[in-house]
Amino acid sequence: MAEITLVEAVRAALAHALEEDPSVIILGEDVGVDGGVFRATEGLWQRFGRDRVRDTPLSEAAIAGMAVGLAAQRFRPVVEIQFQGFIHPALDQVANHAARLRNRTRGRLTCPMVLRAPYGGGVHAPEHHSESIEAIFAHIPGLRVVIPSSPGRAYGLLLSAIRDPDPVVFFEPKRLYRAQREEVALDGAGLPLDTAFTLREGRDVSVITWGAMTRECLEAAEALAGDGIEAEVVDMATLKPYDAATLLASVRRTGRCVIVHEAPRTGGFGGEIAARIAEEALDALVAPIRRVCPPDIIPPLPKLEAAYMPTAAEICAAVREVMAWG
Amino acid sequence: MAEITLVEAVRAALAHALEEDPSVIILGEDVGVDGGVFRATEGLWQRFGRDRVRDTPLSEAAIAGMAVGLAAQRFRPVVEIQFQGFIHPALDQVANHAARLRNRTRGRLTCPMVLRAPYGGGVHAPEHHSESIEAIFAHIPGLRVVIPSSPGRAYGLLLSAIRDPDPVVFFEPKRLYRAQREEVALDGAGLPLDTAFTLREGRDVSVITWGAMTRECLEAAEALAGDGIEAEVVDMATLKPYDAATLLASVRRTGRCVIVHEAPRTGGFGGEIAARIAEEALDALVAPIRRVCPPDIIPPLPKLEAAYMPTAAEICAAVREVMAWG
Amino acid sequence: MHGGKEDGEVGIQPCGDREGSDRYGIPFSRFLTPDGALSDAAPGFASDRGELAALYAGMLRTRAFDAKAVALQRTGRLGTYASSLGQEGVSVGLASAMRAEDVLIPSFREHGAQLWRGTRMEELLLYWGGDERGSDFAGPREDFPVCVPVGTQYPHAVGVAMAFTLRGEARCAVVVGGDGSTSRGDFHEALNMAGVWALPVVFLINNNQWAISVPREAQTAAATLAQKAIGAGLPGEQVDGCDVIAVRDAMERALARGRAGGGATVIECITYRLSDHTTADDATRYRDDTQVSPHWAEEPVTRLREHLVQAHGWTRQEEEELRAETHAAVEAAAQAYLDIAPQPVASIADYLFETLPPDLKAARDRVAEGGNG
Amino acid sequence: MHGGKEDGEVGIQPCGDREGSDRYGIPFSRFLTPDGALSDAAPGFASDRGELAALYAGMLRTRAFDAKAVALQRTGRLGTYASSLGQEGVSVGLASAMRAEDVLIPSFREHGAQLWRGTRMEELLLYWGGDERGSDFAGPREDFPVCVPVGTQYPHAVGVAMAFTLRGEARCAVVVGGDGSTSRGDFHEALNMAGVWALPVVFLINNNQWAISVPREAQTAAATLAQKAIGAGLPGEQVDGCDVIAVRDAMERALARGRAGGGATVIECITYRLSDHTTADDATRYRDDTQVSPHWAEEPVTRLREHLVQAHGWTRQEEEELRAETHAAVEAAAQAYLDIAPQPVASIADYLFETLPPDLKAARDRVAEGGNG
Ligand SMILES: Cc1ncc(C[n+]2csc(CCOP(=O)(O)OP(=O)(O)O)c2C)c(N)n1
Ligand SMILES: Cc1ncc(C[n+]2csc(CCOP(=O)(O)OP(=O)(O)O)c2C)c(N)n1
Ligand SMILES: [Mg+2]
Ligand SMILES: [Mg+2]
Repeated sequence: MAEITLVEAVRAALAHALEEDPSVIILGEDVGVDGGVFRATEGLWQRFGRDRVRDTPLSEAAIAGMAVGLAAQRFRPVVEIQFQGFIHPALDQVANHAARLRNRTRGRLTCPMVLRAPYGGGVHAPEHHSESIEAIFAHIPGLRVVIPSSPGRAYGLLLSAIRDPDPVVFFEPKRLYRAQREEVALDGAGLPLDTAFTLREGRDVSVITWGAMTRECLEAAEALAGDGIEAEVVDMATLKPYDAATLLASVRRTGRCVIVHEAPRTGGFGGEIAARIAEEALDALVAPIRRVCPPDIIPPLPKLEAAYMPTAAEICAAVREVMAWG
Repeated sequence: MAEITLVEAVRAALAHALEEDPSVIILGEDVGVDGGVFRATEGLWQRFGRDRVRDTPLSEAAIAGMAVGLAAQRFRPVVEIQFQGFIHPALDQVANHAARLRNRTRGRLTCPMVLRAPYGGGVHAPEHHSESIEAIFAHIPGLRVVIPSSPGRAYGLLLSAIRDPDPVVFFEPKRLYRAQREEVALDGAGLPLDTAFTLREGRDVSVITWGAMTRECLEAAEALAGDGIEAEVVDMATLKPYDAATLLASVRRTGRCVIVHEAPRTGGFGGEIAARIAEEALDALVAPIRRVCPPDIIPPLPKLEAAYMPTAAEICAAVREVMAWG
Repeated sequence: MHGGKEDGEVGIQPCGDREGSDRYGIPFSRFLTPDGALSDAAPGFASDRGELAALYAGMLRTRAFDAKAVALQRTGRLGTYASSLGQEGVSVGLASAMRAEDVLIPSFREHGAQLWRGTRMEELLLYWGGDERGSDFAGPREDFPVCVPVGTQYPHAVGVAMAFTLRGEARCAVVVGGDGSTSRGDFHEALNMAGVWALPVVFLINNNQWAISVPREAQTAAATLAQKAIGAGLPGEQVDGCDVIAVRDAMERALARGRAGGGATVIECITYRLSDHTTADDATRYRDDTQVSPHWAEEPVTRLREHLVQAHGWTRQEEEELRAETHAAVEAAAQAYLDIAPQPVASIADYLFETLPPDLKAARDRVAEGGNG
Repeated sequence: MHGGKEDGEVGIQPCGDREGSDRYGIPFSRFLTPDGALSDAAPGFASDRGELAALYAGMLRTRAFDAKAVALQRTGRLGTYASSLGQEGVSVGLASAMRAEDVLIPSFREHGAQLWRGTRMEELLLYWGGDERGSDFAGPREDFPVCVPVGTQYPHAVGVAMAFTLRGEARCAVVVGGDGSTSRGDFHEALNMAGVWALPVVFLINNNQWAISVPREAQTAAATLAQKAIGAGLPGEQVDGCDVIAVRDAMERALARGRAGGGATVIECITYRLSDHTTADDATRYRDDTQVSPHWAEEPVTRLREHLVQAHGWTRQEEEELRAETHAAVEAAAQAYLDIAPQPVASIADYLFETLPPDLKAARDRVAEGGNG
């Protein structure tokens, strides 16, 4: 057991995967000697060598496309896109090739690749460095979208993502990279994909979230508990395919739902969650659903970022509002 | 007044815009002498010349990026991406530049560009030619997403999109390009953006849709009317920013909602619609919301395409199901 | 390094005294002239009657397959189809130089190469007929399926070649695209990556002079497409793509270099698209017959036949037998294609993941029962 | 066109007998040597004391601005910042050749060029301090703001230049990017488009040898970055980027060509990133001081000062006055920046559209009241 941060957990999972499976290779900008701009790959190049951990030219489209070629050749490339805001050129390869290769060839060629990228705001980063566009990926058929929210889940989910026979995008909340230390057994055990994690149980309201917002939600739940409101906090963890059973069971129990994400509202993945509830658990709802998320604006530069990111206080307010119903 | 098809309406709107505003220019692959692979720009190159209507190299990223440069220089580029399935490389420029230029520069530079692309299935097209990924664009702050569903709306909405001072993506349902003729006054009158169109009024259920699915929905409504079920059919037309007032008023009146789109379910824009209702009109709902859309699969090649596209029969079934409630 | 300013325009220095296509040092090769004469400098295989007859048969088959596919499309029994009429020399030339263990990453117009490598005609028809099973061909199992989004295939070759290198295998990735595809960023990113890592890739550009309606000269100001290699530090060369011998020779050299660890090569094959872009296109909208017809005098099939007749006594009987065989094979394949039982509807979901997640499994089962997912 | 096979390796023919960077005919120019000696071939402006003093002042100001910005970042009063230490010759050289009506499309490291063109120091600090108003500079109103997604700026220049051409204006678009940015597809797509339409664009590559931790030789196998022009049919050349005279001269020629309808040019300026990549980077993780220190002997500011002293009797007093002035200006700007009142919170929504749609208007008003949108 080691007390580690989320980014250290990512690194430990990568090291374990490199160790256990010679077909795993790591590629990306600055992942080599520099160890990645967030140090997620620190020491791996030194330990595993250039054939396993390789700096690429500055070519996001080709990085993703090359990974498809490697994966079709039975390697398991784990590629890093330095920031999610720079992932757009890779989308073509992800949507049109990686996510389709198995289906297009009826299983003849497959694409066991992982595309990692730090995402999200709250760290006073430069322009284009605070994006949270998981919803775009969660709409792509054939793709898995996984977002860890703690060191333990980062370790276990990343290992499972790498071992998965199909393509996974793995978005790491950079705000949590060093926010918290946790005991994690570095034993190579994966955590199940496609599974939500109930981070806190509660009978009154379901707070559904993922990524960095889990912290704000837990903080809000703590505060609400002081007022006798028991919020259940569910970390979806895998957005596609998502764990509808856990989601719906929670909402059926509580009858109330607040969804929290840091992506802008319209077209955010909160819509999917709300829709699913409105389809399959409407009868259980005693209050309207609430989404706590930024309006449809561009992540502001640091000076005004605080006005953008959802806070525990806002989550509390939304919960109190839905508690006033029914 | 002329009896024209949707693609003819697009062409008429483009011609009108070229005529009325010298800053309008058309760019894209094969938009020149060939008149576009769907003939949307037929005759325009001959009439307006190469400075106004220009074939580009096969470079989707640069086509979009060049349009940003032109727009910043006060031109109004109307660029065509040949099929929506090939739009991914343009997304970087759309999301990271076009949609942000005004905000980034606090209004100093603006981006009045339109990016047109035919989208959707049902025409037995080759691989990668049947995509319906409007939801991805509708999640981008600073962007307008407009989808016409009839010759008249194509004409009026495209003119308004071109005249709009901000960037618009304009997705044309290729299945409807020649499906229907309609009298359209080619008088240069625009139709309002950000506004839903109620295509058929009805008191029993709100059927919310856009693009090519409006036809299936109207067909379903017709069939349902035979059984005494009065379905209201609302064409959202602009998905971002969308007309929540019309949507919510309809659902408040009917108490039931079926959402229909041809994009795969998870993360589709139907989620947003459902979420909005669950937030703001939950009390009016007497039945669960239903989404009629394909499952999370890749648009199949033509032989199995029929099993993918939602049909009027499926819409009827969903409506009957929600009618059984409350 | 020189420290001064040039007189007059400073820019790229023309090298040597040659004009035009090889101004920047891009060699061009052709061994077989349009009238069927073979240069002395031709490679060894070009004097082997059997080899030439095989290449000829491969091209003839490609042409017959194309014609049949277009006919099937015209009669509603195939989807949109991209003919390779006039470009058979490229397809057959490139494939004939490859080894079975090499991997082909084709565009959507390399039927001839796919057939040469063992994909069956009925499989190709199945794909173009709109059935995913067509890409599950029994033939070269590691070859990529047809690539429709133009240019996106190039990075795949980088990955495939890197896999070979990592495993220490002497194999090459061969990726094919058109003149239009060279304007895509992916092309350059892939070239650059293959260059910097010295990977065994052959980038073969089938320059048929058109990208739908956009002619080669509206695609780029570069005098040759092969010179796009220079920016990636790669060797680039041009060959006459209507000369199957030159294509195969250039490919053999590039493959040998790749296998020997010498890295990637760009080969531009100059040919001409004699057909419409696809069956959905009408090329008369943007080019005249007068533009097209001179190119018929250069096309690769007749050219090689002329040479076979002139140099190897290819007989009318041989010709007729080959045509009859080819015809029979194509007809049999078309029939086999038409006879293939439809795939089960549920297969629209079956191959999304190795194991279907619950929601998708449920949707699949609903679809299987004829419902909406 | 030659019809035969070359002996030995067939590929790109080296042209001329020069080795290395100009093997494909890429000229290199430098007028001012590291020890301050000026070549006879130098352009006219290089003998004008006033011109040189202005260039020197511009570089000195850039360096002082950089140092202040880094200091502000280190003390928590600025966000992540990208210093241009050692590259002032590129920024000032390129900007000094431009006319006011040309348009600059910068990367994120061309502070010197932005300042020369009239963007104020406090405006740049505002941007790097995390305030959008910094990109609403009063200076060159049509210049683009800093571009963070590497390489995405290049296509903008194509559009800007096309606008000039369509309006018949004799203006140029100047777009700047780093060595790393040349690996991006956008770069090539933009070059190609500018080439085929003969647009007035200058593509200036600030080759500082590093893309964060990735050295130039791991970025591409091309011997020069300038030769990436060849694939687009454009002229490409290299200059010593630590020689502000050479940079300005190459720019002047390229701009004149562009204005005269001669099309686009690629200029690679060879320089060296003496600083960390940004204030968020620690370059000692991936490069030794022994690698860096030789480059201090080549840096552009001292080099020009040496020349001013040697050839133009630049005095200690002039130097001290200039330094004092520069220091005062930078300090004043920093203070002005720190004194700027915060923007209203609602401005996070105010500039999304010319007219805010209802939902956004409502969200804006909620934000203005301190709530969540
Ligand atoms: C990315 C992308 N953009 C556009 C298209 C539509 N399209 C199909 S083929 C083609 C022209 C391709 O030209 P070229 O690369 O020369 O290949 P050719 O068709 O001549 O074989 C175009 C524009 C596409 N398939 N993919
Ligand atoms: C598309 C994209 N990918 C990655 C990054 C992260 N990043 C910022 S600067 C940089 C290196 C750029 O190198 P170069 O082009 O040589 O410019 P320099 O920093 O040396 O000025 C990287 C990888 C980015 N900003 N954009
Ligand atoms: Mg072509
Ligand atoms: Mg650099």
